[in-house]
Amino acid sequence: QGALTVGFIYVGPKDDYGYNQAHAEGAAAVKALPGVTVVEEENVPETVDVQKTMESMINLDGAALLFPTSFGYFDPHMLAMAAKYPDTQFRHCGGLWQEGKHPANTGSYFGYIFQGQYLNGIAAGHATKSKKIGFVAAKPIPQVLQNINAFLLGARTVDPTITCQVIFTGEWSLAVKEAEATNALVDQGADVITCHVDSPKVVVETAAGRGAFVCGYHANQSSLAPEKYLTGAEWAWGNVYSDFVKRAQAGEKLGNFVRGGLKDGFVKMSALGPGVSEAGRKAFEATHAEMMKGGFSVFKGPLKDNQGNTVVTADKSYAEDAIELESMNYLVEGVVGSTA
Amino acid sequence: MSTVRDTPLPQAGRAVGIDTLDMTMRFGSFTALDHVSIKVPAGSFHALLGENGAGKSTLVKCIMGFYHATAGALSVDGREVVIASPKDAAIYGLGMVYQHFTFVPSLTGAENLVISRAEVPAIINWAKERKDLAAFMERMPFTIPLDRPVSELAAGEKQKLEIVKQLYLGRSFLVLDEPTSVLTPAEADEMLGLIRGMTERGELTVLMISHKFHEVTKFADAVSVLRRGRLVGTGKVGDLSTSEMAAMMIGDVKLAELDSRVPVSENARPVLAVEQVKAPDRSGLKTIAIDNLMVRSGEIVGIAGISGNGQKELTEILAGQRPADSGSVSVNGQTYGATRSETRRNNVRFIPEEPLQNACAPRMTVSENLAFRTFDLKADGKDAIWLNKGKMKKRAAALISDFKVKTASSSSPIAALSGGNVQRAVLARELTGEVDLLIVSNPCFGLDFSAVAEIRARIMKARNSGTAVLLLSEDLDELLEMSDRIMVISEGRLVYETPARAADIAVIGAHMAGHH
Amino acid sequence: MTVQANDPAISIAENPASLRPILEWIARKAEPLVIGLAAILIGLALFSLFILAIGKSPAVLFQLMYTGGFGSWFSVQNSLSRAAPLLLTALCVALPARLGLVIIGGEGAVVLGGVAAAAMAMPLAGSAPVLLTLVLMGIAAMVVGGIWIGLAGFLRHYRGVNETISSLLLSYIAIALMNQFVEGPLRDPASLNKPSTKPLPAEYMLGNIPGMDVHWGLVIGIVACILSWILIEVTSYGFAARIAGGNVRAAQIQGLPVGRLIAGFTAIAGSFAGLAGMIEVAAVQGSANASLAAGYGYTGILVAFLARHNPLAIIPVAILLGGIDASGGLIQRRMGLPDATVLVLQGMLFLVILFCETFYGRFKIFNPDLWKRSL
Amino acid sequence: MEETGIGAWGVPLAILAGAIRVSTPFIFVSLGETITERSGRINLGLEGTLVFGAMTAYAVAVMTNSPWLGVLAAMATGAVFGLVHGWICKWPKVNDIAIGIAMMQFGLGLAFFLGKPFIQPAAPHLPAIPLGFWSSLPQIQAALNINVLFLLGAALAFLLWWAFKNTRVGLVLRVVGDSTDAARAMGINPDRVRLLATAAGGSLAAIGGAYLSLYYPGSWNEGISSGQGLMAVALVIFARWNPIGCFLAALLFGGAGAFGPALQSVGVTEGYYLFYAAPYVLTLVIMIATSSPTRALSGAPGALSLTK
Ligand SMILES: Nc1ncnc2c1ncn2[C@@H]1O[C@H](COP(=O)(O)OP(=O)(O)OP(=O)(O)O)[C@@H](O)[C@H]1O
Ligand SMILES: Nc1ncnc2c1ncn2[C@@H]1O[C@H](COP(=O)(O)OP(=O)(O)OP(=O)(O)O)[C@@H](O)[C@H]1O
Ligand SMILES: [Mg+2]
Ligand SMILES: [Mg+2]
Repeated sequence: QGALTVGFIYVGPKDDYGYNQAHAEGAAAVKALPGVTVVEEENVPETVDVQKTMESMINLDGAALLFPTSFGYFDPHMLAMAAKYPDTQFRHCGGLWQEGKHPANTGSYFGYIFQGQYLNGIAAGHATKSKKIGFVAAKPIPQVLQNINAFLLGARTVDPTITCQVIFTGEWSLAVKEAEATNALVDQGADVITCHVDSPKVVVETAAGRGAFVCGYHANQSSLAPEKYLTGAEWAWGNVYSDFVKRAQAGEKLGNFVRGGLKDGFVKMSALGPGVSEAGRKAFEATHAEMMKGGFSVFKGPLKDNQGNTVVTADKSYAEDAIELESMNYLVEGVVGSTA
Repeated sequence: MSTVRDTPLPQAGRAVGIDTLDMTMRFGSFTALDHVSIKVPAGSFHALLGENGAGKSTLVKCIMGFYHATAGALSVDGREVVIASPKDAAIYGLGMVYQHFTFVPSLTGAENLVISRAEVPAIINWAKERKDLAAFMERMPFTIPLDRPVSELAAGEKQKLEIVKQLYLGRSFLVLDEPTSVLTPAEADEMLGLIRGMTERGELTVLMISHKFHEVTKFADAVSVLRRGRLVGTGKVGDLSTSEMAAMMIGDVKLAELDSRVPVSENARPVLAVEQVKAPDRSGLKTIAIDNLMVRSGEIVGIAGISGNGQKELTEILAGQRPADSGSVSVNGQTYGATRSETRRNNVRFIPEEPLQNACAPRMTVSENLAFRTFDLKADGKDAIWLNKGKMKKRAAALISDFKVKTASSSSPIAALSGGNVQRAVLARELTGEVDLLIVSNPCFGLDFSAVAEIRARIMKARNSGTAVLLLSEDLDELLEMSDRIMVISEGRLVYETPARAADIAVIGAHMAGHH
Repeated sequence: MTVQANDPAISIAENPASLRPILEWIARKAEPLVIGLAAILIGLALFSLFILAIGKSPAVLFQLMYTGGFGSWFSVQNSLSRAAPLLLTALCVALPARLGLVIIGGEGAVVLGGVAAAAMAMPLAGSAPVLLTLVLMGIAAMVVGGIWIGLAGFLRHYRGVNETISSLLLSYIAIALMNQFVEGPLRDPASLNKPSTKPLPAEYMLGNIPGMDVHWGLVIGIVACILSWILIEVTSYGFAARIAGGNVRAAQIQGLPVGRLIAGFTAIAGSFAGLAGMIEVAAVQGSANASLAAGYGYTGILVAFLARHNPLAIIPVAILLGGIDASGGLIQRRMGLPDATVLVLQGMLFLVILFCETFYGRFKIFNPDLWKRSL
Repeated sequence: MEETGIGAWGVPLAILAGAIRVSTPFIFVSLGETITERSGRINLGLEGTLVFGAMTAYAVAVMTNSPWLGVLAAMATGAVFGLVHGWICKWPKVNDIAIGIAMMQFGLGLAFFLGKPFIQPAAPHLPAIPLGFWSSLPQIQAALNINVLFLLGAALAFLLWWAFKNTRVGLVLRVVGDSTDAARAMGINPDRVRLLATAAGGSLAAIGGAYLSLYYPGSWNEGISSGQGLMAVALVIFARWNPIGCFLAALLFGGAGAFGPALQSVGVTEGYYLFYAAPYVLTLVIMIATSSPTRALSGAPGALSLTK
């Protein structure tokens, strides 16, 4: 097995209890592999800095495989470096790679984490008394909208009158505003909260502090609120990265468009917390088992958005890998909030 | 306090005397004081005379413990003492009123007084302090509002407050550094008279630095004269004439003489005309209203007034620093907004008071400061885009020698110059070339009489060659000497006008004080 | 000493009089250099202590810093790339500072400049000539950036609003506006998960300097610094501004248009920051998006203060900062130190450099007068 | 469906609750900066002190299990930062604004560096006083669940306001801040007073940080502060160096900050970025309305380099 240097680049601190930590834990798994040197750099902004970081890893550290993990690293930064260093392999987290459009030494990987949010929603639907659940979101982009919608759809399998209030903070990491958003949701009666921001720690702690249940995201936050943590949608990047690296060491061709969900071990669920009722546990486990088979459709018709327009006709249903989901631009009926 | 006290504390309200013995002070290689021995007996009113830079301030600073004399001794009431700091001086009852105000502008008079005490309680009981202060002020010769921030007081009030402060602190020996330069003659006489009364009653000893002979002859018992750091004469006031004192101060130097006054011609053209101008004052509460002010070519119009009555605002309006709400200012018959082109077209020049703060950029060099009027002009009078540093230097060198500005080099920062030399430099800048209108404010504040004579001569010369001069001054003597007409400003209005020749000081003083 | 003035052989070498201006000049210029370098050395020494205290080797660290910042052609280019935007954002602080204003909101002009450039490119890219498009983008960015910071100057002079706060507030407002624009009216519908404006076609991008892997922004920045220096030091407009900066009252008495100078200088300053935003769009990002708010405006404040608001000094200071930044990654990777190590180093270095201001004028040897007299 | 929300009433309530929750760091930093600026110094680096205080408080609370020890430790480190700033700035020709910016960088760097091991562990939080016990509405109970530090901050604002007028220390501080020469003439050592005032300012700013990490939002990570320290320094000028003004400005700013999330929670979601800019716009508008080009800033300490 050939020696291989792998570079990981994070947009925030490696230990943010969230997005970057999930990747750093994946990198840690790679470190344990024989013959691999891992180089990491954190807090790299999505500017010329990340280009130079990649280049520096290639030139000065001899990295042959790079994982720029932030969504904004792809275009133009990683593409520019890939064109300049055709012998280096670049794999980007976010699912943007397109055959024919992007160079062959690049690729992307992503996971269907909305499956996890759907399961979060099932746990939430069983736990809510007010029939109102809340979502703290960073920005109204497709990946976030998928999660919000999946969360509510999961909850509505329990009770179709449940509504989900969403608050956008506008930034990926903004502690005080996330706490304010959580408080505002609880004040409006939401009693189960989840989120999609880079570091869910603040949301989890604030919600639990106000007596609401929480569902985690990105990483396992159960230790922050042992009583109130229902479950959580976690990344399992260790599997993904190890797989890439092993292939590279073996001289095999790396996948250019790698995606997976629960079934593929890209995503996993936190262990259920004490707040989950017996009925909730059953429903959760049943759906989880369905999903592990693959082909489960979270989004299926008929589905209306919250403006009353039909967004999925009755004859359609999308499995987790449906490409249509990647450009989601609506909030489903029952979500209180708007995409602009 | 660890200092061993070898004299008993003086009682408040009982004068102490001091002697200096061979006091010498060197700054590096420069000797500012050279074996100066003077004697100020308890209860006397002693005047200290000397040119700018003679060492007067240095001497009193050594006495007060600001400077540590290189050699020499000081005794208080006949006993030798060591004064290491102004705090020590206070212990012996020595106090000083500075040439510049030492109040904290944003604090009220009462706060200023209380905080300057040696012992201030950790928590101040204002009810009690106010009562004590009221009782104290009963005994004082002046009334001053104590609950307004000092910044709102007029200069005269501040000066009185400085003296009140020293008395409040129980001083038995007071140094006054040019104490009357901001007061009206009547105020000055009143204040010095009251202080004189205190010395006569044996409550206080006074050492006064002054440039005004009439004050010295009227109030002091004895004088000492310094020249270039040496004591050149001392004696009873009655034994010395003014001219003897002047001779001691400056030696044989000839004073610049005023040109004889060319009469203002009947049909001299008006240069400056201010009509019906209204503007808010600095506090924004009062209004300045100038109904009609006209200065003709070849004439000096003096504006008399106690400081704080709108002089500053008037100059600000003329300098374009304060927008007027209504009315018009015109120069040479055209509306004048103090823009650079208007200033240049009409040859308007400005010498504000405190020129370092108001007319110079302190950290720029002398040569740059001298170029403020001309840096953007080419030799042919067109606008220059590029600076010509060589020309700037050359011109500075010429002006420096022309106006006898003392400076190490033309590239030292102007802030390094002494007050008189800054004044000269500004004069050099503003009086060079053709001048139609000159606006001057307190041009001789704090300067000695030879410098004063020279500056006044320059202004008079400009007048005689046809410049219209508006002279704002707090020094009535100056106005009477220089002006053709005098107007009095009081509470933001011009309330009185008189030809200078026929002026009655008492009437002017009454109008300045607002009794009209 | 007798000098035979007629003998051409003993001119410069023998005649001290002709050496004088040179020595004077050297003494004047040496002071900032010597003090600056000494400060950097002291700062590095302090940082070594810190590194020793956490049990790592300063020698290794400095070796890496050299390698990462300046040790190879690649590293030099890396440093220069990072320095490029700082040149312009530092000018946004330095120019108003010469008028006595403390502007800390350059970030706002950067992001709005970027948005304006991207908006300007939308109708043009693809149809209009490349150069024209780029020029118009630059102008749009400079106008918007100029208005933004000029507003702070305007408010300062005509409303008496403190420019430090107003520029800071304006920068937060600008970032909000930028987000609103790129997620709202200017959003390219194809930019799914990272809301952006429509990307510039590749041929419209501001390319690299020939022979280097550094974009043209560096040249633009250096030219802007030189122009600013000329503006301040050798034009009468700059001289007028220095008078106003030295004493507003004195300037008013001279009839100088202080308000126009303040508004004008802040506007020029802002237009440089706006141009930095345009370069970020045209040379790096290809579109306007949230990454425009990368902190260049804030780092520019430090660069300007370290350069003592001298536009020419901004160039080396920005490159030094770029170098430290560039080496930061290598330190993280090789020594396992967190990203914050570089922040600590920068903080220490800046503190010492700024502290060493106090030594100006303290050493006789730098006093030109000494050289005047002693020879 | 059980109705537990309070509908549109939530907006004013959220603004009130937000004002109380969010304002505390602003209160402490701005009061600290008021003390420093009233002495004639400006410390622009309190953002760094705040973040370092947040880290120290959290770390000490984790290690000792006592949040109050955390607060004390933060105060101590804040004072040290202030002393460093004050000591450097007492040297001639050193620019206090620039030093502040460098101290900000240094404080942030050191906090992030030393704070790495404390991101994961959970620290005990500071206690709150349930002043909303009288209400049956959980929203009101939550809004009036007030942290002790907020109350201390409010008390401190009034205490400082009183002390500036009625104590020796207060007067000395004002003397030094207004006129260095006058202070020297009174035998006060201005540098020492400024040193202590900067230290006091730093230690208060660090309390603001402790509130962030130990109460609200109550965790330690590198993004814990979003510029509160810098903004609070700006608020001091807005409040015209008046401690009570600082308190009110902090409340206003905190309340305005809660406006955006509160509006979204009742379904007003268009243009949320613009709502989030509300505190800044509001502050700017008030500044423009209350400033004047012909009047000096009332209350500005005369020796302050920012207002010259
Ligand atoms: N602390 C100081 N250090 C160095 N030089 C000083 C200091 N204080 C004053 N000087 C110098 O002493 C000189 C006298 O200053 P000052 O303003 O007292 O002058 P002056 O004696 O009043 O002269 P003038 O007649 O011009 O008003 C100036 O040249 C000034 O540069
Ligand atoms: N701190 C200082 N360092 C160097 N020289 C000084 C200093 N203070 C005063 N001098 C010099 O000592 C001389 C005496 O100055 P001093 O201020 O005592 O004059 P003065 O008689 O009070 O003048 P004025 O009438 O202008 O107040 C001046 O030439 C001045 O340059
Ligand atoms: Mg003098
Ligand atoms: Mg004197």
